Amino acid sequence: MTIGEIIGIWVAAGLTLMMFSFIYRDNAFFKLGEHLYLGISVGYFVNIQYWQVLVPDVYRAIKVNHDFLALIPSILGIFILLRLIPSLAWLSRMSFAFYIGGFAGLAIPNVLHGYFLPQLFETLRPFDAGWAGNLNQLVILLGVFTVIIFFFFSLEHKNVVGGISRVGLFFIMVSFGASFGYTVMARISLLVGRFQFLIDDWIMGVIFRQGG
Amino acid sequence: MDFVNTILNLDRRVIYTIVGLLVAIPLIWPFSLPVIPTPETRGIYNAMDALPPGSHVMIAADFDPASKPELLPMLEALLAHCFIKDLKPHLLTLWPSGPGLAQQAIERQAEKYGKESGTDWCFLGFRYGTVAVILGMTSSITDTFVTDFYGKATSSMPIYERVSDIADMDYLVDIAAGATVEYWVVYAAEPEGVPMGASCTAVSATSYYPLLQAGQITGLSGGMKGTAEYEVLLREEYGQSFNIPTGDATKGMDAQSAVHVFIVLSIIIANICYFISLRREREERRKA
Amino acid sequence: MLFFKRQWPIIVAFVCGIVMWARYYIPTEQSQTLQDEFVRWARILFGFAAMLGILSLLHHHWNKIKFKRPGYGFSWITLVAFVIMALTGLLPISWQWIGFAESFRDLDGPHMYLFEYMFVPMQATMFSVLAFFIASAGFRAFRARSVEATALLVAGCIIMIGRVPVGDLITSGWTASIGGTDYSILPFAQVTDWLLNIPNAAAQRGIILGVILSQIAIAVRIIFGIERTYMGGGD
Amino acid sequence: MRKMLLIAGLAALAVVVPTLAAAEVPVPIETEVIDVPNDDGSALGVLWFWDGDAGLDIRVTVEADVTRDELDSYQLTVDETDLLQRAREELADRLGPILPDLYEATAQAAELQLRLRAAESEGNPDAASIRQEYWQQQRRATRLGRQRDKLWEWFEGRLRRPGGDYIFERAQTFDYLTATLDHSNWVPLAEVSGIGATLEEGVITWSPKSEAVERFGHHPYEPDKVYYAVGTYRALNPGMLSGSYTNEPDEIDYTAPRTITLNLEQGRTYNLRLVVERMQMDGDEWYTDENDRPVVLESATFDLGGGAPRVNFFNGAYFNNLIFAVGFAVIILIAIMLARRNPNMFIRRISGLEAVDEAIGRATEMGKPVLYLCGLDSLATLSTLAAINILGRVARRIADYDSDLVVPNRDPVVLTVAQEVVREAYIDQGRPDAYKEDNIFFVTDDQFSFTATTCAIMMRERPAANFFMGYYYAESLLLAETGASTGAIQIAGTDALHQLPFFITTCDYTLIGEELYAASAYLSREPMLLGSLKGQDLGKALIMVLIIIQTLLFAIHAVIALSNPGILQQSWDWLKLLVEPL
Repeated sequence: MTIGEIIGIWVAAGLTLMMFSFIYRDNAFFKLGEHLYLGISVGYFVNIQYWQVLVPDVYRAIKVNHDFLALIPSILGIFILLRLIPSLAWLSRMSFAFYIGGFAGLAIPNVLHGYFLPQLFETLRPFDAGWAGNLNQLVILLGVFTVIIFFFFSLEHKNVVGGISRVGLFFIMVSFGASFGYTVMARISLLVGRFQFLIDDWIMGVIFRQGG
Repeated sequence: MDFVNTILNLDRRVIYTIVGLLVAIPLIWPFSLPVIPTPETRGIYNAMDALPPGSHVMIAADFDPASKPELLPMLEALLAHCFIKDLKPHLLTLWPSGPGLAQQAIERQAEKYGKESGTDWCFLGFRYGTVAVILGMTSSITDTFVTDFYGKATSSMPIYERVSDIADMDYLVDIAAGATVEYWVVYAAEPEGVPMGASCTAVSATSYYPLLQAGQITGLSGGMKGTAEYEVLLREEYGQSFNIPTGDATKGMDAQSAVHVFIVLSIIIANICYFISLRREREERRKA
Repeated sequence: MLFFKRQWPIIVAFVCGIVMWARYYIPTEQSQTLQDEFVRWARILFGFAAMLGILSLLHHHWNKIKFKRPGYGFSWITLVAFVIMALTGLLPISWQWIGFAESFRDLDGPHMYLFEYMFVPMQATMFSVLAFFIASAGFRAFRARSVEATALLVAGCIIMIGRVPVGDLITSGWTASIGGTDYSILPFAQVTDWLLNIPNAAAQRGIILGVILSQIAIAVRIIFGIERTYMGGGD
Repeated sequence: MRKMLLIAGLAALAVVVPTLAAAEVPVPIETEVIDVPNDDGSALGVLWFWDGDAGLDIRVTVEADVTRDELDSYQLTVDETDLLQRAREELADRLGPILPDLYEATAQAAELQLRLRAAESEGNPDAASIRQEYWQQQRRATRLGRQRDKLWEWFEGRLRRPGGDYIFERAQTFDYLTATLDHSNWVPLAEVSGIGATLEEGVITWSPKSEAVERFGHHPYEPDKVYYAVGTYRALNPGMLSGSYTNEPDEIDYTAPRTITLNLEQGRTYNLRLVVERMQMDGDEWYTDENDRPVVLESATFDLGGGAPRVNFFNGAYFNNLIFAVGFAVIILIAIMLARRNPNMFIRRISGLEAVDEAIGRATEMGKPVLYLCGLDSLATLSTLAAINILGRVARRIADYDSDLVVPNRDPVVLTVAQEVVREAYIDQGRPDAYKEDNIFFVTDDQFSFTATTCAIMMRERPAANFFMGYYYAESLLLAETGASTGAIQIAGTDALHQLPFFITTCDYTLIGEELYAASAYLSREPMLLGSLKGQDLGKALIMVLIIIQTLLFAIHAVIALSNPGILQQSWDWLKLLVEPL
């Protein structure tokens, strides 16, 4: 292990503990870490921006490929940055209108084809999966129907409709429960990951110098 | 104060300490619970394993360090699988903070299996635009990523001699910490007819089950558990011959299990106490 | 002038929207080129839009320092960290003199060093802190207040146990023999699978169909100039 | 409609003329060449049938008669040839001194890497010094490589014309194509679209990807027939044809590719033929000789006739997509128009909104403040706008009751709008005196500090009711848990699906997803929101009707399945036209 790596791991461990100090309460160490993180991440994004966008898409397109059309989006891009100057902010609308409008147009047929139709197709397909499969398919049909009823705002939730929407709510709750369980899992995984770093890399690897 | 009130007013610090210990202890003294792969994860593994050597696989590493423990080992396992099976991975990321981790992963695996950039694999790097990038690649990969991450022109790479766009890929995998799976399905996998697998953080796993149900993705790996399952599948089959060490996600499963059990028990106990105290209140009110 | 400020963007959005929509149904090469070119332009625009976020953040912190608002000391840290991180990657100089690799692109260059030992640990820790809070909320706030909350909590607990190895372990021993076949009494793994694949998928599908409809509604509103929030305020 | 297009796409029908009949090779009984429907005019569809199964040992290749006219578009002018020549020479001059060093450094680095790996696995103490050496060579190679890339960039910049025409590539294509046509004008067509096709040594082998055949297209009259689309052919490396091909880089460090892929030209008529070969087998695989090539035992060619790839102006496969897209758009626009005329369109009661009054009432009783959050996103987010709309209503009720309303903000723009809305509400209720601007304030824009401050307010002031409306991230849990521990009535509303579970378990009432928008439309009566909500409802009604129809058919099927088993299939065939994504 090089000196650089050892210093790096100490720094990383220190920063990890700094961020953990938020558990106790919001404090100066945490704020320090948060602001440091902000600066580092913005510095990192600037690099990504430069090397992965400006160089290949603008510089290379014009210098190497002689593709002068790339100048137009670059000018529109500069318009976007003018949003920071209040008197010229209106210029940015042109750029936003261009891409937000265009993507709205792209989205309609693509979302229908890639998501809406396949899901609808799968919901409506005839059952042919044997006894248990058909039962499951029925449950899915029921679930989709009742959930849509729950989010249907043109009917009062009374009597039959109320009952159906309550079934829908129950489906939603089971699904949210699943997502709840999974979210808990995710957060704990992150904690486990941090502890793996602290224990394996820092305490065992650097302080006790065991393993590699 | 009796038990019920003690539980209901338990100090936060006690709980924090228990959680900290439950994570730390299994990491220091592991008890190696068996990880049994689910059909969802097998869906990705089997699809990858069935590809003939020389097939092209596109892997999108759409995550950042915030989900490193969940997804980075998955990326490494997938890349290792590719290199073991002689598949050609095309790695890219749609997340601006993604390239750093992806670079580490692919360079580590490529070095281990002795694979060449530009011939056996390609790390395309990052471009802004998510949907714009995917749509661009459905028409041409080398026009969308004119250069790879290292600034080398992609059009002159041998790996792009036979493939030009996403339709030429044999499999797609999105390793996603956000909503990119949707975009990959809508703009790439469905219209181009390329089979796809999704690996996501546990937070968003539930929202992709309809896609799995409808066969729009062949498999789904959710969070660190899914990753651990993939590691286990890979190790079971190739661990001996390729000297694959136990993965980080597999190692973390003991701690994960311990904390889960604790949280579930705590919810149950706290709710029981809550109902007891509710009843007591009601009784007291009746007396008064 | 007012025309360019108000009507012009709406016309642009309408034309772009309708063209990109209609071209989907036209399979000619020119139509594909049109989309490719739009997509390439949009990619460059996205790059600049991302820069806007960066600039406004720096602007915010600069102002904080300039007007000495509370906590402006922390803003110095942000700015200094930014400058160091940016320069390590952008400066075309050799870093070998302080023991790094020559270029920032190499894994042992200074830029990736900062990335690995500062950016990664801090971002990874940020959300892992929540694990502690979830555990404490389990004691203090997750209550079965209503039928719905109960359903949610029960499903959540089943998933939490069923989706980790311990779920398989604690139920593997408990089996009942019916007609010679061993059935698991508490088949957590199977129940979990069923919950996720059937009721969960059904609910998510219902939600997705609704969400897609609202996405289409918003897209239609944008194309026809009814939704104008993207334009920001002002005249 | 789709059928019509397919018929229009039918180009030619050819009768099979076996030119070289051999007994062992299966003879296609019927063949056709058609223009591929719904494409951009780049491909021809080829269709043929065997009498039975052709067998694993049969190799089929589609070949096209490519004429020399095709060369015209790649021909270089004299000036261009001259320019290319000069650029090449200059590049060779400048690269000359770099290349040997670069190759040497790369080779050494590769060798050192192997040694390093060996040393590391043996635990050899020299590993550190080898690593040092390896990195040195690696860096040298990287540096030289960068110099080379720079020179290549310069070269490309000189030879590329605006519009993407690259003289170097064009010259190469010309050479390749000339050599290929000198060899034979019958060129194998590569790339069988939609089907996993591989080309090895000018021969296509295909294996249908899952469902790809089914999805790709069908014969216009007989839907079971599948055609193979062929749109490109490959020009081969002249060296490969003469047998002198090597993979070595030339004097300008360029490794010539083995093949170049070219497209069939739109509108030009090509004559096609089918080459059918019987291969020598080795078990289930083709037997390969010492040069790794399969051995052909018998072969025969069959003329397929001619066809020209033609451009289509409408993709018939997307007809159902168009119906849905236009249908939804029209419904939404009409609904918004109607809502402009009549803003009192019916929307069901949202039960969460009734809980709002109850919560405010309780706060007044206890003489405690009410806390309201508009979420953590900016004003551009839909849920933030919805939260502001609901804030107006809450402020109005509070003005009636005379308790305090506390609104911490994360976004300065949201702050000003929130102040405006609350002030208006107090004025509307005739209580401008009760409005306290200090209670609606900016906290900080960073996520966790905002959360910490807001939690501190909850602990200190102990509001009787907390409202969490708008968009939330991971902090939802912290906010809602702290609120619950103070014993406040909590009402949440968000479309952040991943945060909803935490709100549902910790709050007394939660507006789920679209309910938040509906509540906002219900209160604001803004035509855009109201109309679009109504339009979406109609869309949902359509989905529900389809589900009901399908369920009824299932029921009918279950009852009368015995008498008429085909009924479900028939109805499904009909419905499939509408919903199947092609």
